[in-house]
Amino acid sequence: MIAYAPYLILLLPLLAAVSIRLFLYPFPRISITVSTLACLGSFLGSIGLLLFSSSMGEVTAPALPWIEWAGFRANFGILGDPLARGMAALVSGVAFLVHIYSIGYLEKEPCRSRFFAELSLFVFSMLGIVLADNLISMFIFWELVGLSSYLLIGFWVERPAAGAAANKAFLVNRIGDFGFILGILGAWALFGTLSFADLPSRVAASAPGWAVTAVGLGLSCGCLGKSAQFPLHVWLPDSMEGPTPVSSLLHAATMVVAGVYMLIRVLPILEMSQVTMMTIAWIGGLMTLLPALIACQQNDIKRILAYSTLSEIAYMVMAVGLGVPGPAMYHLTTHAFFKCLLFLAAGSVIHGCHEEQDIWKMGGLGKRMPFTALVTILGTLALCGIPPLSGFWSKDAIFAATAHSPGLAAVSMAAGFFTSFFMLRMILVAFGGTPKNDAARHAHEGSIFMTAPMAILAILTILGGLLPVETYLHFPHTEGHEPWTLWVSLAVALAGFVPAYHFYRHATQDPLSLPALREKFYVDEFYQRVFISTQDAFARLTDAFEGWVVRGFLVRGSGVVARASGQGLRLVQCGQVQVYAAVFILGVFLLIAWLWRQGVIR
Amino acid sequence: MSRWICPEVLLVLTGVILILADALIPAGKKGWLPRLAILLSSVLFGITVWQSGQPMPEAWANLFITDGLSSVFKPFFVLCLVGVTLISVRYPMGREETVRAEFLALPFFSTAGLCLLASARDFLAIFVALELVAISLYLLAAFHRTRVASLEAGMKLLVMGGLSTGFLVMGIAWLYAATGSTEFTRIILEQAGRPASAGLLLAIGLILTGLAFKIAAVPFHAWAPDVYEGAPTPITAFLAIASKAAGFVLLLRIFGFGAFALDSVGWIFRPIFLTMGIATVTLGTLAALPQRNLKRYLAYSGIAHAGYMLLALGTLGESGMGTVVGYLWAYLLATFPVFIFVQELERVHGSADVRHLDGLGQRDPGPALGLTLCFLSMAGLPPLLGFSAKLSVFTTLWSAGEIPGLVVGVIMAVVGLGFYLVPIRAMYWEREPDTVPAQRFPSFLVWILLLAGAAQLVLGFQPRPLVRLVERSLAPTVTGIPQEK
Amino acid sequence: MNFAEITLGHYLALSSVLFLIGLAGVILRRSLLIMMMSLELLLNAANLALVAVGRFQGLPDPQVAVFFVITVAAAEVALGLAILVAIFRIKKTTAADQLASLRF
Amino acid sequence: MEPIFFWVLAVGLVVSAIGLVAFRNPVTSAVCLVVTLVMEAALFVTLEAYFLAVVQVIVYAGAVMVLFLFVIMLLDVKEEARQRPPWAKVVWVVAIGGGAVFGVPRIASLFPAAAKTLHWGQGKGGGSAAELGRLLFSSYSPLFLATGVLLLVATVGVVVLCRKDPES
Amino acid sequence: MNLSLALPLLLVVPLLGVVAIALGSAPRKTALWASWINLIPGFLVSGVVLRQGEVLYGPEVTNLREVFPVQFRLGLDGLSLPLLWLTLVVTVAAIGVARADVKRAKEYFLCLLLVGLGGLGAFLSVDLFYFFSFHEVALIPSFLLIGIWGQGDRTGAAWRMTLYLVLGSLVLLVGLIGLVWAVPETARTLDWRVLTETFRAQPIPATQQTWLAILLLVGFGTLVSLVPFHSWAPGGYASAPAPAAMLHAGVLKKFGIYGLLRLALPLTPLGWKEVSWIVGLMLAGNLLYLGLASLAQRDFRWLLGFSSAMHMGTIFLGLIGGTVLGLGGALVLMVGHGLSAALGFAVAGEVGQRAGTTWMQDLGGLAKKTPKLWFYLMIAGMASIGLPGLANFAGEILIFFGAWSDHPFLVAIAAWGVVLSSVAMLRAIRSIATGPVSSALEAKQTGDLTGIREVWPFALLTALLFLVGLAPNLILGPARPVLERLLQP
Repeated sequence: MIAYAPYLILLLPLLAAVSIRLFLYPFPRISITVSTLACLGSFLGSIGLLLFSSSMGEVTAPALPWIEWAGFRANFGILGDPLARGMAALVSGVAFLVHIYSIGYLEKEPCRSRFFAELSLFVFSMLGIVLADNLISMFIFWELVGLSSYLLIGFWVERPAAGAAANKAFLVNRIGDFGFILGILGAWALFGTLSFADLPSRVAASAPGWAVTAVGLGLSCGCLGKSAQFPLHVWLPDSMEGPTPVSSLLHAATMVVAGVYMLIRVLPILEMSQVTMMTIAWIGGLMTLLPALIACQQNDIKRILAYSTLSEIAYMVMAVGLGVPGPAMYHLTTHAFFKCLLFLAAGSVIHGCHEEQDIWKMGGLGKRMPFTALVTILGTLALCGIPPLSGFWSKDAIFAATAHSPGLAAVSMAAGFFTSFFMLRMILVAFGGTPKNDAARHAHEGSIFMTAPMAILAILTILGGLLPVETYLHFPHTEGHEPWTLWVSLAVALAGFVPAYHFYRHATQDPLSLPALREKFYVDEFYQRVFISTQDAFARLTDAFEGWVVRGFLVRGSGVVARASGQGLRLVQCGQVQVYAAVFILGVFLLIAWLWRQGVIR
Repeated sequence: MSRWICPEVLLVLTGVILILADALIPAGKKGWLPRLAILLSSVLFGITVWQSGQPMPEAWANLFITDGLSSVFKPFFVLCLVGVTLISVRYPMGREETVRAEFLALPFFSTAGLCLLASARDFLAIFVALELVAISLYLLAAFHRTRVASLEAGMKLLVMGGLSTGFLVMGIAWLYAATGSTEFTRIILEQAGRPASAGLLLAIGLILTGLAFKIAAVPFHAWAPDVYEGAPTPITAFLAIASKAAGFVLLLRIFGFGAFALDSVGWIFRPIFLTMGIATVTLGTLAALPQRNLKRYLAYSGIAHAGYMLLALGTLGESGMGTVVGYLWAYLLATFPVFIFVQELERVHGSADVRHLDGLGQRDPGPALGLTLCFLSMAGLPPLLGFSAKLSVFTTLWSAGEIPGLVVGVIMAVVGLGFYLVPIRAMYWEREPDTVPAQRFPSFLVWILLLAGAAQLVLGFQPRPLVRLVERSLAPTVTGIPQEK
Repeated sequence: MNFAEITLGHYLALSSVLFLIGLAGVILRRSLLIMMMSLELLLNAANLALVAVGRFQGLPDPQVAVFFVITVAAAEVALGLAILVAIFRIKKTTAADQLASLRF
Repeated sequence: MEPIFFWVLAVGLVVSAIGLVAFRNPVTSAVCLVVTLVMEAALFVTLEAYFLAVVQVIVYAGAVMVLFLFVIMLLDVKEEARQRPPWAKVVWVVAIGGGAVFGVPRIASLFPAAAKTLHWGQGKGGGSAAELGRLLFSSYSPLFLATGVLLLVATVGVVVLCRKDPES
Repeated sequence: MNLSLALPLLLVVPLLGVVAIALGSAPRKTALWASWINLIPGFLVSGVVLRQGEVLYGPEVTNLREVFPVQFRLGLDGLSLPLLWLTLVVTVAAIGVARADVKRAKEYFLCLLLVGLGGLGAFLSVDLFYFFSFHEVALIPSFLLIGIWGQGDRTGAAWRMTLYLVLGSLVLLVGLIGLVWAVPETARTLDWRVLTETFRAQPIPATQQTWLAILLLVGFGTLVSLVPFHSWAPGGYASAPAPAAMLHAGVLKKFGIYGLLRLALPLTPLGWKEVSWIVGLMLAGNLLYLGLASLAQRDFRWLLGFSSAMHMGTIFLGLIGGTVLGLGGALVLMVGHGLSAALGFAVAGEVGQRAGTTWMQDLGGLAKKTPKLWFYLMIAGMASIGLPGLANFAGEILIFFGAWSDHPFLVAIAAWGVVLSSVAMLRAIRSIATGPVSSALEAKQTGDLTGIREVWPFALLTALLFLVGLAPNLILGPARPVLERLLQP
């Protein structure tokens, strides 16, 4: 029985979600307590797992049966390797902090129960992804994460924009999952197993070929969707319609990096094909730059952070593509801390400014919300990779990996420049200067529930670089730093601050206007025009065909024809007995003619 | 002597008794007459069932035979008679009330003719018996002489019947020319082992038209809708069921067991039957679609049913024969109750327009249910009796490899459901019941229709009794082998 | 065509011609009376064939058949005329095309 | 002699039959029918069916025709109005005529016995009342009975249909 | 006690309900009692099946030389067991959803019970005659249900559906006749168990198998609304009153697939292989054509109708996969689809009741106004788009894995179909549930589902969706021997 104990990590949030949904719905306080405690339990469990198993080796729990039938196994087991354990601790830890933060952030929301139920569901699903020991199970939780993300983005049900964003998030993810499931099927067909434990040996046994490439690309589609990489990145900025804790937890710290986590899990397959690896690396490389550019012209504080998130995840993806999962995980961890911190800070700002998200309507917040300003600056520095904050160490590890591919190095470092630029822009506009309106003038810090998590995260942001992530995860240690990447990247990052300071020191409105960037390179419009409109046009065409041709013409038509021929046949029945007689005689003649034609009468 | 107690004789005697009774019973007590008729017909039905394996008088043996087929169909015809009598007593005669006795008596004569037909084994006997039936029916169709429709129906039936009689007689004449005989066994003996002569085939063709007229097969069907509509409803029922069945019994006997069961003849006529079947099914079904008058509607429905039976018959195999027998019984059980209802509808509303069914489902759920089951059975929907009938038509066609017939049969069964659903729709959802004037139907109707519906269900769910009947009809001669003349 | 030797075929042909004329009468004439007369013609044509066949085949049976046919024909005519009279009482006409209230 | 009889009668029959169909006056038609029936009786004589010839004259030419004429007089049936346009009728006449021209000559070839020739007196009899009667009352007795019922029905029918309206 | 007697009892109980209603007892209460009580024999026979693998009732096949070898015989095995339960549960839920104050309540509940009865009989019959007949029993009640209590173009929909289904049934009938007549006359039988054995020992010639398979495919395919024989389905469901749509989309439609599993696969294996490319084309049509068409729907009922018909494509994929995995998936998906479609139509019915319309542009704000209903809407929607944890996902994943090796492209299409159906369903949920409360919903002043009295049918279906989704082995376990036998050459 004790062997099943690791499942408690997973099941506590689920139980919380279910019990809130079924029983505790009308009692927000109890709901919140249950949910938060469940998350705490998960966190403690994960930590326990982390500590316990680091001394005891890998922990695996007996599999829970789902389908084990006719040679097909899709059971759920817990994978106890360091990667999973570390990731579980990270996820539950951040989630716990966000829970705490949410208590303060949503104190006036009447539907708090639902929020926390959905949050618990998310924690459950996310931990499921992390702990799953095979691809099917991972896919299951992958989908559930998609669902919880959908629910949380659309939490404010009465806001049309929230609904649209939620749909977009779910659908784009589904498109990614389309590739993912095909990849899983392909992997199953090629290697005969879906278990992460068996995968390396099975993969090594099979010869690489186009099939392996296809499988690898298919699997990475899942990552493109969930981690919002090009071309499926469009949903993430929109998902900022959700409450800020959600953005912070799902769309910055944990969920979106699930793609990276998954890539690392299936790395044995990806590594078999150079094409796959290069594709992933370049998608990542380009995606470091593009969002950074876009973010330079955004005005919504959360969107700026969202684009920055895109960019940062792209670093991780690129690292995986370059075959260095260690730095990717390292950056994933530190990013979780500082990006979560940044989002929470942004939430604090928004909360303080009464749901105002436009940085140009804020201003002067540095004085009114000094703590928030402080942590924001800390987070920014970490994000930009300024030593000695955590971001510096992890980013540096990734840059080091690009040393051998100058192209990737160039784009990713350029991205660093723009990251510094837009982050400073945000800080200067939002926190510097003078308040632009009443809300900003009366801004104030949130309750202890909000500040405490931020404080904890700030500490982690500062010290996170010291975590021995790569060592702990048993990734092969990357070779010694190539100094040039270190210095160049640092220089570029610092250089980014200069123009930002120049342009936005005293700006009350944006001195730069670059429509292409403001409009996100028109990707959304492109999709809308090309794919969605086409699809809808086809849909309407199909429906019209179905309605007019199939139902209207063919089906109703055959009815009409039958009826009309009935009417026609009735005309013979004119009531004239002579006509009847004529028909009769005609019949006799026909009969005789038939016999004659048959040759029986000559 | 006991052989003379056969249905034919008793039927004629009963008819005469009824006419005489009308003359003898004093004017004030005429009310007994209908009850007497019902009683006598029911007793006759009992006797027929009881007598149904018994041979006929010796002197008749050259012309008439007693075998499985006749023993199954004589009760059929007498059962029809019982039904007709039952509704005849309620037929509104208006000023013609004084001749109610004749109206009741004439079907007895007609039924006697039908019973003779069921046994006939000689074309001359067929001719005479057929004319006995036909002449009674001309008269009965025109019986309600104050209604032009009735007279018109009688006249049309007479003209078309006369025409078909002409062909029949011509056919018989040519049959004499071709074979020298009209007796089935002799024709078979004469023709066995050699190809059929052209004259024989032509003669058969002409005789066939005479019979096709009886069953209202396309293109000899044109009279049916008009006559069915105009004739008094009991007579319509008689025409639609008994007279049609007689035609099929003759076809069965002639092409199935008797004179032309020879391959040399049968296989030439097989495509004719099938083509005629296809045409009949198609026309009957399609032309029924726009009908609003229930009697006409039933006429077309009857034509369609005749088509299905022709298709089964056209395969000229044992299973085809059995199918026709079973189908006829199923048709009787499903159609007769509807005719009973139609007459009550006419009594209440003055016409048989399908509009009068509006809202019936709520006003009178019992009859509506029974009627629905009967209509659906006619449509051939499982688990009702009609399904078994259609099923065996289809199986027959399949096992005979007659794919065109099968395809048309299937399609027309679908279209057919389309028109059988018309009255059902009218009963249940056409108009809201409160907008329809409340009219009560007599309570006996409820029971009859419910019983009929239950019969459809029970026999459909377990068609074994019908299968037994079919097996019996296919059995070889019950008494004696037909003797040489 | 052999004019000198009268065969059964001649009689049959003659009866067929009469039969066809009868058919024409049924189709072409609008008077119900004439239609009925034409029907009689049909039966008579058949009778002629029957009698001829009986003689040439040496059979007595066809003559019996003719006997029955005549009887039936008489009954039919009687009934037909009765119906006609009844119709005439109401409609004051014997034209077939006036008698088309039942249709379609 | 027989061919002459036959041809004369045949032509007469056809002509009078056409007359029956063609004349517009019902009385003329009826007269034509009488002529036809009588000529047919004469043909019966050439076919040695003497009894039937008599029956034909008595029953048909006598009873039935009287019935027809009686009804014609009773109803005072007028000449049939010409139909306009008569094309439909023309079509039918052509069709039936064509059928006759095409089909009738083939009749003889249909029956093996059709080419048989018999001279006067070679018939096997059967024309006599006695022989017919014997057959009617032995082999065909049930049919004879049935015919009786048939006539009963017809009688009842005529009475029912043509009786006086009780109320008028 | 002989537990096989419980089999006919399954049919007798609803029949008694019908009689009782006809004789005048309170319609809804009686129907509800009958459908609940019917679970008891359901449990009994399930126990037998789980223990013995099979339960049979009725005479052994005798008198094979009869003209018409019909035998009333019922049977239940691992394959029909899930469908039996699907029928029982959906019937309960449908009657639970039906309102007592509907007009002409007597006929209404009578028809509902009859539809359920037809489904039960069809799944239980071993004799082809009854197998076919019972399915048709449901036809006329459905016709009336749509015609009398339907909405929209109810008349057209009723006619279309009825005639279409009859056409399909008759084609099917011809196929069945062909099957039975392929047996030599001395051994002729209508018992499909015997037929299976006979044909295993002595297969039908290959070309004949192909023709029979085509007939069965067209016949059953029409009943399952396989493209291009589908056009009765969306409109029929859209116009039907909610309980009827639940029963029809949830239960009766499964008859076609059940029939193919029972007859086409084991009796005409070569023919089925031969036609499987046609099936592939057709199911691609279901997935893509109907999937696209469902995107363009503006009425929620129509959307449900289209998407319900669309998902049949995935089930067919399991059938042509040729692996026991695919068949198992098809079975699970049949159940899952049955439950989710029933839930969907139930929700649509409630929405229609409350808002007076199901036009999606007129709706909105359901989540705010009636959160419980929204919850079940989400469950139904998520189940139908294959969210893990719910039954449909288990079926789909099995089908995908089962069919992947033979038909990777079709699997890709099916997977894309999942995307398409997600688009349609999420759009629908968005416009129904989110945004400001619409005037239609506001004006009616109607509340959420109140109390257990209204919630239980929804909760029941939801619970089962979860149960099957989380433990598909409940279905797969007993079915495995049966399915494996189907695929044995």
